[in-house]
Amino acid sequence: MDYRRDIPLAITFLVGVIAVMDYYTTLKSVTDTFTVIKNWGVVLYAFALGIGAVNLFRVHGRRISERRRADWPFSAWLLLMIVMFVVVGLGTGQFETSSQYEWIYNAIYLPIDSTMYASLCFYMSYGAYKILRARNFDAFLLFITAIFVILGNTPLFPATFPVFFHIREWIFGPIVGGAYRGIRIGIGIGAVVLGIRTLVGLETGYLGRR
Amino acid sequence: MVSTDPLVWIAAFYTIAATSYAFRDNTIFKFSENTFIGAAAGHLIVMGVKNVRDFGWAHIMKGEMIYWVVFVLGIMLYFRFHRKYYWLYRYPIAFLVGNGIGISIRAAIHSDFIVQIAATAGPLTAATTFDTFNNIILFIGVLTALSHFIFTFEGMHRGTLGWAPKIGRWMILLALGASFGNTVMTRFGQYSGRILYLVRDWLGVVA
Amino acid sequence: MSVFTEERLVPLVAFVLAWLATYLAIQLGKQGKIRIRRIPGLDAIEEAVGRAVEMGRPVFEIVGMGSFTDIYATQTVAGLSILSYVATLSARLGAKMYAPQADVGVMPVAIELVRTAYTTEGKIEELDIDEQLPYLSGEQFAWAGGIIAMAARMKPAANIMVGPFWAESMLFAESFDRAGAMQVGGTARMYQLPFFAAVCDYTLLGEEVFAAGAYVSGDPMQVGTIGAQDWYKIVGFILAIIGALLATAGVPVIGDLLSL
Amino acid sequence: MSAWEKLTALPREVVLGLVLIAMIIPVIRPLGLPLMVGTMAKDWYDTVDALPEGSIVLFDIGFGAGGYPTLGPATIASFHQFFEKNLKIIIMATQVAGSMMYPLIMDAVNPETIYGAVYGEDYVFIGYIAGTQTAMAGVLGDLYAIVSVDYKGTPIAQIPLLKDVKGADDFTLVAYITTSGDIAEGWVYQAYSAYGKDLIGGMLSMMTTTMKPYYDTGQLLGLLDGVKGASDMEFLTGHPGDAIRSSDVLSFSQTLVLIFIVIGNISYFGARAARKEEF
Repeated sequence: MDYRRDIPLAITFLVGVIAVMDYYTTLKSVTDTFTVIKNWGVVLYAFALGIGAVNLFRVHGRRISERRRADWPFSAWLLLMIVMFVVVGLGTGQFETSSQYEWIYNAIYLPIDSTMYASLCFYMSYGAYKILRARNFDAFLLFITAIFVILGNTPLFPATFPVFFHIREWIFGPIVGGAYRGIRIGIGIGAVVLGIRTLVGLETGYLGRR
Repeated sequence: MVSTDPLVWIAAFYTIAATSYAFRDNTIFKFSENTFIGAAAGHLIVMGVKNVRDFGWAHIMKGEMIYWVVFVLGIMLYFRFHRKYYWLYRYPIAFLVGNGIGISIRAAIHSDFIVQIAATAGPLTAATTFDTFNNIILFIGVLTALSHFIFTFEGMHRGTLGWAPKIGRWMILLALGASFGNTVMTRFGQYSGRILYLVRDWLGVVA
Repeated sequence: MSVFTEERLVPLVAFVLAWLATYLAIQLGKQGKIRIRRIPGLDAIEEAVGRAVEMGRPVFEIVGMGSFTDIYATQTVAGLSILSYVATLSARLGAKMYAPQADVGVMPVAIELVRTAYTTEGKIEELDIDEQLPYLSGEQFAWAGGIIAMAARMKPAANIMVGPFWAESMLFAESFDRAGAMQVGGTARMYQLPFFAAVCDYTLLGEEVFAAGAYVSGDPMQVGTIGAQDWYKIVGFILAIIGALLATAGVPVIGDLLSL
Repeated sequence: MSAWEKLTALPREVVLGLVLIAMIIPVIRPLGLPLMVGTMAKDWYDTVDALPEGSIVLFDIGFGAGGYPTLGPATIASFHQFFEKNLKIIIMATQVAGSMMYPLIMDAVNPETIYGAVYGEDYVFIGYIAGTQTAMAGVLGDLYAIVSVDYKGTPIAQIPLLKDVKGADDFTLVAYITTSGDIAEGWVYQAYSAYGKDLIGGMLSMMTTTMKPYYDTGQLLGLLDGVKGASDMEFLTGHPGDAIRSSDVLSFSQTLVLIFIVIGNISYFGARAARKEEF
């Protein structure tokens, strides 16, 4: 019995089975136990939120100390950002509800986060111009519905020809409804079987290195 | 009337900086990317500490001493960085993985399989012939897409049912086209919000 | 009131059968009784590596930014099986393979797989790990920028991207297309699949990634798992057909049974 | 370079500049086009409209800054309907930045002045709870066992609205708007499957196809399809806002994308045909 691997695998199995029994049985003891597990789970997930920052301090701290790479000042700025958000967040005692914290969030975090993924619209446009070609039958099929959905999503066209709106609604009916139900069944079964493999200890990637 | 609020000016700067990568990789973008990674990690800590206080420490204050066990498990999470005792981190992670998987797959078998098959096993005919036509197309879509993802059953790919996976692939590609169209709308819809911010809230060109 | 929740008997039966099916299928997988059909995507990969040899230009193999501890771990594992397959083909046919890395946990495993592949093909002296499997970055846009620079410099003839991918997939596809590379893509992240399908010469759709990984690795657990999933899909397939025909004839027995 | 290839030879900066211009013009000069409401958004609206006055809704802010430009307006429009119908709203956040979205949404909706809603009696925010599905099952299972204070730190025993809310049975409807697939699916598993509640969900439009099977099988009674769903809700609730303005931007920018696709393929097939003639 290797207490470094077998006990954690036993914990995973036990907690997983209690969660399943809470769903399929009406035993009060199981439900009460799982309520405690849920509450503990929330606290543990909260504890885990800091792991990213510790990892960043290790990686970027090394970059600053070694100064090998030319961009080490960016690493210093990154760590300074972590410290600033934590100091302002915890300093006032009101956490994220203090006006100072709302200020730095809305001035710094919100604009970058909302813009970075939105700016992918530029790549898509350039991609449409340079590489999106109906080069084979697969891509041709994809383009038929893509173009009609874009037409339906562009208010200019349904406003002038309402048929484009109804074509889009129809595509999202049987075409999307059918294929994606088949895909969803596949994803669901895949998640269940993989989940079972993990609960019984056949899938141990989450334990990290040997 | 151009905004005089420093918050809006900083937000406008970062909005432009985060967009600049699309044009060409540059140091201003690298600066905003590193700002974002740091801010995000800092925010996680703030919300983590608040959650530990409200959902953990509150219980200890009410006298439930058992919650000290949770605090110890929480600290053990950080042993993953320790050279020798990294394996201690496996105990809390095992608890989270067991909880996370158990709570999810217990219902997935119902929502993703039973309910979906029950719905497909419904009547094909409907009130109008158009609805019946749609039901049949949806029915074919589900079954052929499903057959495309069957890999260990030879009979499904040769002989009588050989055509099913091929049509399944076509139906999937048609559906992916709709997903592509909607992704275009997502990106443009999101960025239009930022353009609105720059033109209205920052430059005040529009009311 | 019985121990079992009243309205969840059918999901309970399905759930318990899933445990049995998984166990049974993995045993059958170990005895080699479950075989995965040839995945067309693998033929496209072979054609891509062949093209790289003919044109004397490199082939890129990208596993993506996933790690072993995130929820996309299984896609990374399947991607690594494809990496091992491409490394074997490259060693055998004499193509120069590059596999830039993004995750510090995945990288050592990737290096091990590639070294094993080249050793079994007796070509270990042709392999230069540092040059062919460089670590670029763990951050998304820095990782994308690194690969784009490599692609522009080396003008690869083929690019194989199988694993978990995020928004950077569009950047890769654009850069490799500009370099004139034949592209084979595969991911089970549904939001990125449309881009792969629109841009790659061949695309492994969703679960085909896992089947291709299992086919190539031959690992009984992966093969068994796919077998267990197939049994459920076949049962679902049959229940749906019978149910629909009966329901259309006015006897919705299957639908009612399942919603018991 | 043949004439065909010249079609797609515009430098990157020019192409992206065109896209930028195509987005700025409609913001400055709105088109004000008529809007056709989608069935999925109409179902969301009708589901809420059918609720009797005073029903308690559990709402999850499942997005952060990354989704705010389109899901912010969707949430604002939804809240207008909740308050107009005099419903009680218990708000939570399963996304870590959801609690930063709450003040922005409340500033835009302004329930105190417009609807005379009182915090603590008509609506309450219990803040971000970590753990995604664990948080969902925790709140639906036994609210008092998991939550002890609201987002400002006020003990929930002192909040009148939460006095007789113990768990799932006390909620009439569960609603969420999110950018995350885990949260979108998580609520189907916990609210619908585990606790049998009526459920409506809003999400980025790129997620709509993967979530549609739940809508088709009645597990989601209504679905807000990103900016399209947001503008539909703004139209239905009579509170035009940023989503409808974004629709004008879509008209220009997506037309440009269609033009690019057509030009791109003409250039591709033209060049290919020309090359075939040479051999």
